[in-house]
Amino acid sequence: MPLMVATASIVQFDAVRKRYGDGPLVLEGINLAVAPGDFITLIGPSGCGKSTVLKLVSGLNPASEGGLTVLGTTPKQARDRQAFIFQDATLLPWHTAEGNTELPLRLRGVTAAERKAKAREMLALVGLDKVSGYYPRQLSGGMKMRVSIARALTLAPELLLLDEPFGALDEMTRNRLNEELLTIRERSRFTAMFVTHSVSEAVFLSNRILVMAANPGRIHAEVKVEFPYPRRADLRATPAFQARVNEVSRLLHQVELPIHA
Amino acid sequence: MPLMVATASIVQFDAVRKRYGDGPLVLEGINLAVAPGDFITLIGPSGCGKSTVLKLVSGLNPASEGGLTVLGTTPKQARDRQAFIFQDATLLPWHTAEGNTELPLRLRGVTAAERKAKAREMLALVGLDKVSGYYPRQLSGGMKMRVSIARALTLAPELLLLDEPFGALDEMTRNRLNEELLTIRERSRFTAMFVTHSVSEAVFLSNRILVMAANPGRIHAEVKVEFPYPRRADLRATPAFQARVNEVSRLLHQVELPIHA
Amino acid sequence: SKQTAEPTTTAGPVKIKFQTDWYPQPEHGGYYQALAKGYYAEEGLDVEILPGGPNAQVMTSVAVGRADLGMTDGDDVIVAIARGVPLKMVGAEMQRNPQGILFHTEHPVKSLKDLQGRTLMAGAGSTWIEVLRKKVGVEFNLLPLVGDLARFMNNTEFVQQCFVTHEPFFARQRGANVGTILIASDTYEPYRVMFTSREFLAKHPDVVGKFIRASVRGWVDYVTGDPAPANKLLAAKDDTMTPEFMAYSIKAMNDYQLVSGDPAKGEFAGQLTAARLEKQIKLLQEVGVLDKPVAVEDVATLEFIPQHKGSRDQTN
Amino acid sequence: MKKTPSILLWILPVVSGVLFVTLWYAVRSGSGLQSWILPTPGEIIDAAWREHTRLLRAAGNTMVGALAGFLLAGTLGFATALLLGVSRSLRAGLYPWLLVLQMTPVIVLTPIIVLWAGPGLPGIITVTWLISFFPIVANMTQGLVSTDMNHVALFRMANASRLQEMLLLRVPSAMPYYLAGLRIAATLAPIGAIFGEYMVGNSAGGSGGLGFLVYSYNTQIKIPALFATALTSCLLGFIFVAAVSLLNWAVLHKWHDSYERDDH
Amino acid sequence: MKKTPSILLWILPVVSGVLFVTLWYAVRSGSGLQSWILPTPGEIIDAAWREHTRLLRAAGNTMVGALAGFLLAGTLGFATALLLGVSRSLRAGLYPWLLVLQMTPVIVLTPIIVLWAGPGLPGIITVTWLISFFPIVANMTQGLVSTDMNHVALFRMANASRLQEMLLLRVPSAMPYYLAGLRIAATLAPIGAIFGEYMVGNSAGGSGGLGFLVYSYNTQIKIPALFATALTSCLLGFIFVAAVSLLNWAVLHKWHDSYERDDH
Ligand SMILES: Nc1ncnc2c1ncn2[C@@H]1O[C@H](COP(=O)(O)OP(=O)(O)OP(=O)(O)O)[C@@H](O)[C@H]1O
Ligand SMILES: Nc1ncnc2c1ncn2[C@@H]1O[C@H](COP(=O)(O)OP(=O)(O)OP(=O)(O)O)[C@@H](O)[C@H]1O
Ligand SMILES: [Mg+2]
Ligand SMILES: [Mg+2]
Repeated sequence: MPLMVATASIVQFDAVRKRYGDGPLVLEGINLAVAPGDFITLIGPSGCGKSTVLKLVSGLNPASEGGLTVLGTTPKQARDRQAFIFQDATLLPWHTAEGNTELPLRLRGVTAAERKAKAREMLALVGLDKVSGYYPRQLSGGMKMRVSIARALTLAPELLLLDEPFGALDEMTRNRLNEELLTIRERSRFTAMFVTHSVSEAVFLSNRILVMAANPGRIHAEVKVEFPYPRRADLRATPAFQARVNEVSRLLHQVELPIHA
Repeated sequence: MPLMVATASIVQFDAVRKRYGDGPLVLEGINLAVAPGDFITLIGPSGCGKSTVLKLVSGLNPASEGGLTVLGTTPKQARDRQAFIFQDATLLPWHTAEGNTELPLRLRGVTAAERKAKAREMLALVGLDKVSGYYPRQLSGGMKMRVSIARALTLAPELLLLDEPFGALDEMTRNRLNEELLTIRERSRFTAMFVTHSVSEAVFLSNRILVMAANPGRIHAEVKVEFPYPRRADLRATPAFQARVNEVSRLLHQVELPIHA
Repeated sequence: SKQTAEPTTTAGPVKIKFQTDWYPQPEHGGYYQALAKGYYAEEGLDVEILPGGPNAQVMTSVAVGRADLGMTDGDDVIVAIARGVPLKMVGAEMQRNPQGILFHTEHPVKSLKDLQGRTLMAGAGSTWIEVLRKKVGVEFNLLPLVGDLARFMNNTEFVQQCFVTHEPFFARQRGANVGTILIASDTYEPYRVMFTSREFLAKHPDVVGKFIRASVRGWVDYVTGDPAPANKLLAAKDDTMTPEFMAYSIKAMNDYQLVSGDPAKGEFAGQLTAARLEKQIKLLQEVGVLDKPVAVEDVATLEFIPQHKGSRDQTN
Repeated sequence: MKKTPSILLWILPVVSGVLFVTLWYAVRSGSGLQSWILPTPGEIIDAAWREHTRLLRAAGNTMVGALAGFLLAGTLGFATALLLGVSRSLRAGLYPWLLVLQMTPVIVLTPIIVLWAGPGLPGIITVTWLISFFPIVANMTQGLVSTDMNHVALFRMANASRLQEMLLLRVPSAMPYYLAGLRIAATLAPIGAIFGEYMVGNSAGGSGGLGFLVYSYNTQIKIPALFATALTSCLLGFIFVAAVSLLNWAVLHKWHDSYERDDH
Repeated sequence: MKKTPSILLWILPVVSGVLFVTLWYAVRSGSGLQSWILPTPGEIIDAAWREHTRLLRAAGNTMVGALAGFLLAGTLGFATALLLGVSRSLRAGLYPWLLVLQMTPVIVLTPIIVLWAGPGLPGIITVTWLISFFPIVANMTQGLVSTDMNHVALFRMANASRLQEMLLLRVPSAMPYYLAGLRIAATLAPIGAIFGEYMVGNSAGGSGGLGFLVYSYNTQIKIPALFATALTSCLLGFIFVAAVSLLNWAVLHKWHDSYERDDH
């Protein structure tokens, strides 16, 4: 495991353990240092604790044991410099797609005109400019998720937490949004913690991939992906890319086999 | 488009059009005959109307125009012979995983002991036997979806509608459940209409793949996948399999490009 | 409607129910005295006195046969009968209604005319209010009567409806200097009456007669003799009732000649006269409470009214 | 809920109305009840017509108290629930006293109300408010604490202030609860005002409302007129209920599941 | 909602209680109010002690009526809401008449209640029921129509009968609404019974309840005792509210967001 100097880390886990209430141990001895500019992907079997890791970083749930600092402070205090794309779209049913998208800006007191412009821009980015006036119940599953992505991107966070944001999208849209995400990152240089079940997505986006194992959740192995940013779509076709994909898949096999044995 | 004799079809669309309320046209001129034993996959860009097609078949929403028969009768009357796995897990928050799983059996008046046994069996199949007493809010995203799959499988429907059931799952679990699904199908011989964003999943499971285009939603092309059932996991590694995957991907490119242009 | 009275042919007392208009209080003392001293038993009656309350529905109770006889304000019974409730008055309980005006002596009400322009707490819709407005010609501001004396106690200009036999005692006990004036006057002389349903009257005139006789006897005994037997019963029903209060109440009944009436005018306990009823009906019509006339014979029967001498004899 | 043709929604109350009136007449004739216990609908309408000037004037007076009390309950109930919703500590400290306020019989408070608010209209408004306040508070508070925790997490992550979380999240999501409370209050407002007229009302300047009429008709045993007064009070109530239903529609129909038609 | 240490939840009502009592004394001395308008808490407790046998006996009597009326309202309210929830047509046909029942001043119905239910306890129970019934119906009905349409779709697909949809889906998901209605009814039950004692009660056989005491303390100007009676009525109410809170916890804590602690 890489261990960086704590002060330089964006996120620092030291022997973190987590259980919900008096339930079983969900995370065991997590040690992790996320450096500025890292794009870290968590990948692993369903229920292994990926979402939980992101929730600890966001401060939505506290760690049960161990030390955790985010952006040099506590998770909760670092909140105004983070954004979180939840596993569920979590749209407010009484706002339209546009109203939902501009919500974080509204909470920050941005003027109506400015946030409307920004919301429209982000909705266009995710291909939803035509349905900005739809209420959530009128949107398809993938459309809802895209609104939620647009919403998180209206902010310019230093740390972006993404929990399977592209899971409900078709491959084309998914790939395109992958590329958009990296483009935005070129501009605003955020650090990312990302959860996905798609190995190729993980390899395309990240510089570090953490393969997690379950029962209790723990980091099984780390894979470094050294392709330089900015990455272009044609990277996916290279043998080096495929090699990384195979490596991660092999690691996943190791952690997954015991569960369903 | 293949056109079979109506009486033999499990599902028969004749020039079906759909709009919600007075909104824009969502589905245009859908013609489709699903034969007994078909495993049909709908694939296409987000918002193209895949979920809508399944909802029409289920009778949850009525077609605006055109003729639609399901299992030789109206969609609503055919309901006791169908099961639907929704895009969202749609678990009842006041029931445990087990309570949610046995719900359809309970609605059919199956005895407590019998449905408990069945629920446990299905939960074990999706790898959730250890958490059968958890409430939905204690489950991870993928776990919720697996409960929902287990729930649908407790019934032995003639027609199974599946709306991205495996989208929130890791590849291993997903592959394993794909295989389980085909195994169950060997036993109970249901006809399936399936929505996914994964081309390889589509090819592995289906005998027919419908590639849909959006704005308005329509069937762009159909790909037949003639690999005989039962299919084994190692099918995925064959060149023939890869060829089908490439064919479907190419068709998807055709329908997707215009949208984000 | 079912009647509880059985034909008197069988041995043993006749069971009847008598409905009062309020919780047990000295204003019902005569009935309890008759009960305690065995006057009802002497007549062969087994009387159950049903207590009332703020919404006692006395007339309804009697009309539908839940009780056999009842008591309440005379003009209410007249109005009810005029509106078709099948009742009939059979005797007077008091010659005058104890209803009065309670005032602080700092701002006295010497005659009803003094109410002009003042704020009065009283039961809206009461006949006497219409009489004051339309016959006496005083105008005042009306507050609904809730039953609390707190506002009265807090404000010496406040005047409120009361029973002269009741509220003044408690107000004085709390240190207020209060006076009362009876609402009944030469213009308006309401009885408090006993009544029964027409059906019961037709079936059991004998029972009615016996009940009236024993009740009037009880009343006379209660206000002139030793009230202890009735008071004991009352205190058992409501333990907030003190001997001092009951003594006060009885004294007020005597001071205002409520039960006995004014002998100078030929009045006596239990009496109802056709002339006074006639006058009352006319008055009710004049002030608009009654919209059509009603005959005295229809509202009351005088056949059970005890003779003055007779009632005095009984008390001896 | 199956879709019902909207014409049925107009016809059914009429049908049930006809049934109701028939039943009424049946009860009257079957049970031997008389006019002074249960007047027939015909007698009531007769009386309403005869007394209509008086009834209308009284209804106008009562309406003023009912409306003011209702609006006060609606706004103060909303505000109080916000206060209670802000923190568990405030809830723990304040809720018991609200309960005490709600559960103290009004008659005990009457002298204080008259003293502080004054008799007549101010007192009537206070009583109406007292009676319709708590259902709103109780419902709105339940609504505020029932917010979807995923939405709360969203606001927490956006670093929303306590106030923003309250106003932009909890309040909108509590709307169905608030409106159900408001609907209860709407039915309570006219009877609250009538009760208030009973307790602290005052007939000065012809300001007697339906409460006065109820009292007088009752004492004077004008039973059909009494029922006509009750009818008038119901009609007042229907105005309030209709207003709340309209508000309910305006606030919820675009997004809430209670307005979701499954068939488009 | 931030997590509050549970000790605070016990201390805060005490603190607010102390504040309340202090305020009370301040109002008393500051405003020159007298004991017969606003007795001090000390005087009230004194009176409560002096009158405790009487109060307890009366409270017992009132409790019987309140409890029976409350249970009746809780069950009939539930059943009625089910009926209303079954179809829009039934709702359209029945709801207006329920509103009429709720909005008719009780005094108008008193003679009928006395006639049909009988005076004393049966009448008191009827009045209590009348008063606490509608909040339950209104809330539960709103709850039944607010069911998540995705869940309804699930039931439709499973070919659930109307009854199953009602009992296994709509009813459980309406529980937070029902319980909020029950909580309102809990506060209404004791004052409803007291009001009922006023309207249709009698003190026969020593069955005088708190309503009777309110009346007699009032005429006897025993104001501290009157407030002690109000206090007793509040205590009765707290028993009901506590019972509902317990029920609320039992039904909801495992799954409902109102019991979700964000910190584990
Ligand atoms: N609120 C909670 N209370 C109790 N247990 C919980 C809670 N949330 C999650 N868990 C448990 O913690 C474990 C990890 O959950 P988590 O959501 O982190 O998984 P995940 O890796 O994100 O899975 P998925 O890929 O399915 O979303 C699971 O076993 C789950 O049951
Ligand atoms: N209830 C509704 N009211 C109005 N419009 C709707 C409704 N449901 C869906 N739509 C619209 O119908 C179109 C198709 O939606 P549908 O859910 O069928 O898409 P989908 O193919 O399943 O997409 P995804 O892959 O994102 O789930 C979308 O444009 C959506 O906005
Ligand atoms: Mg997760
Ligand atoms: Mg979909």
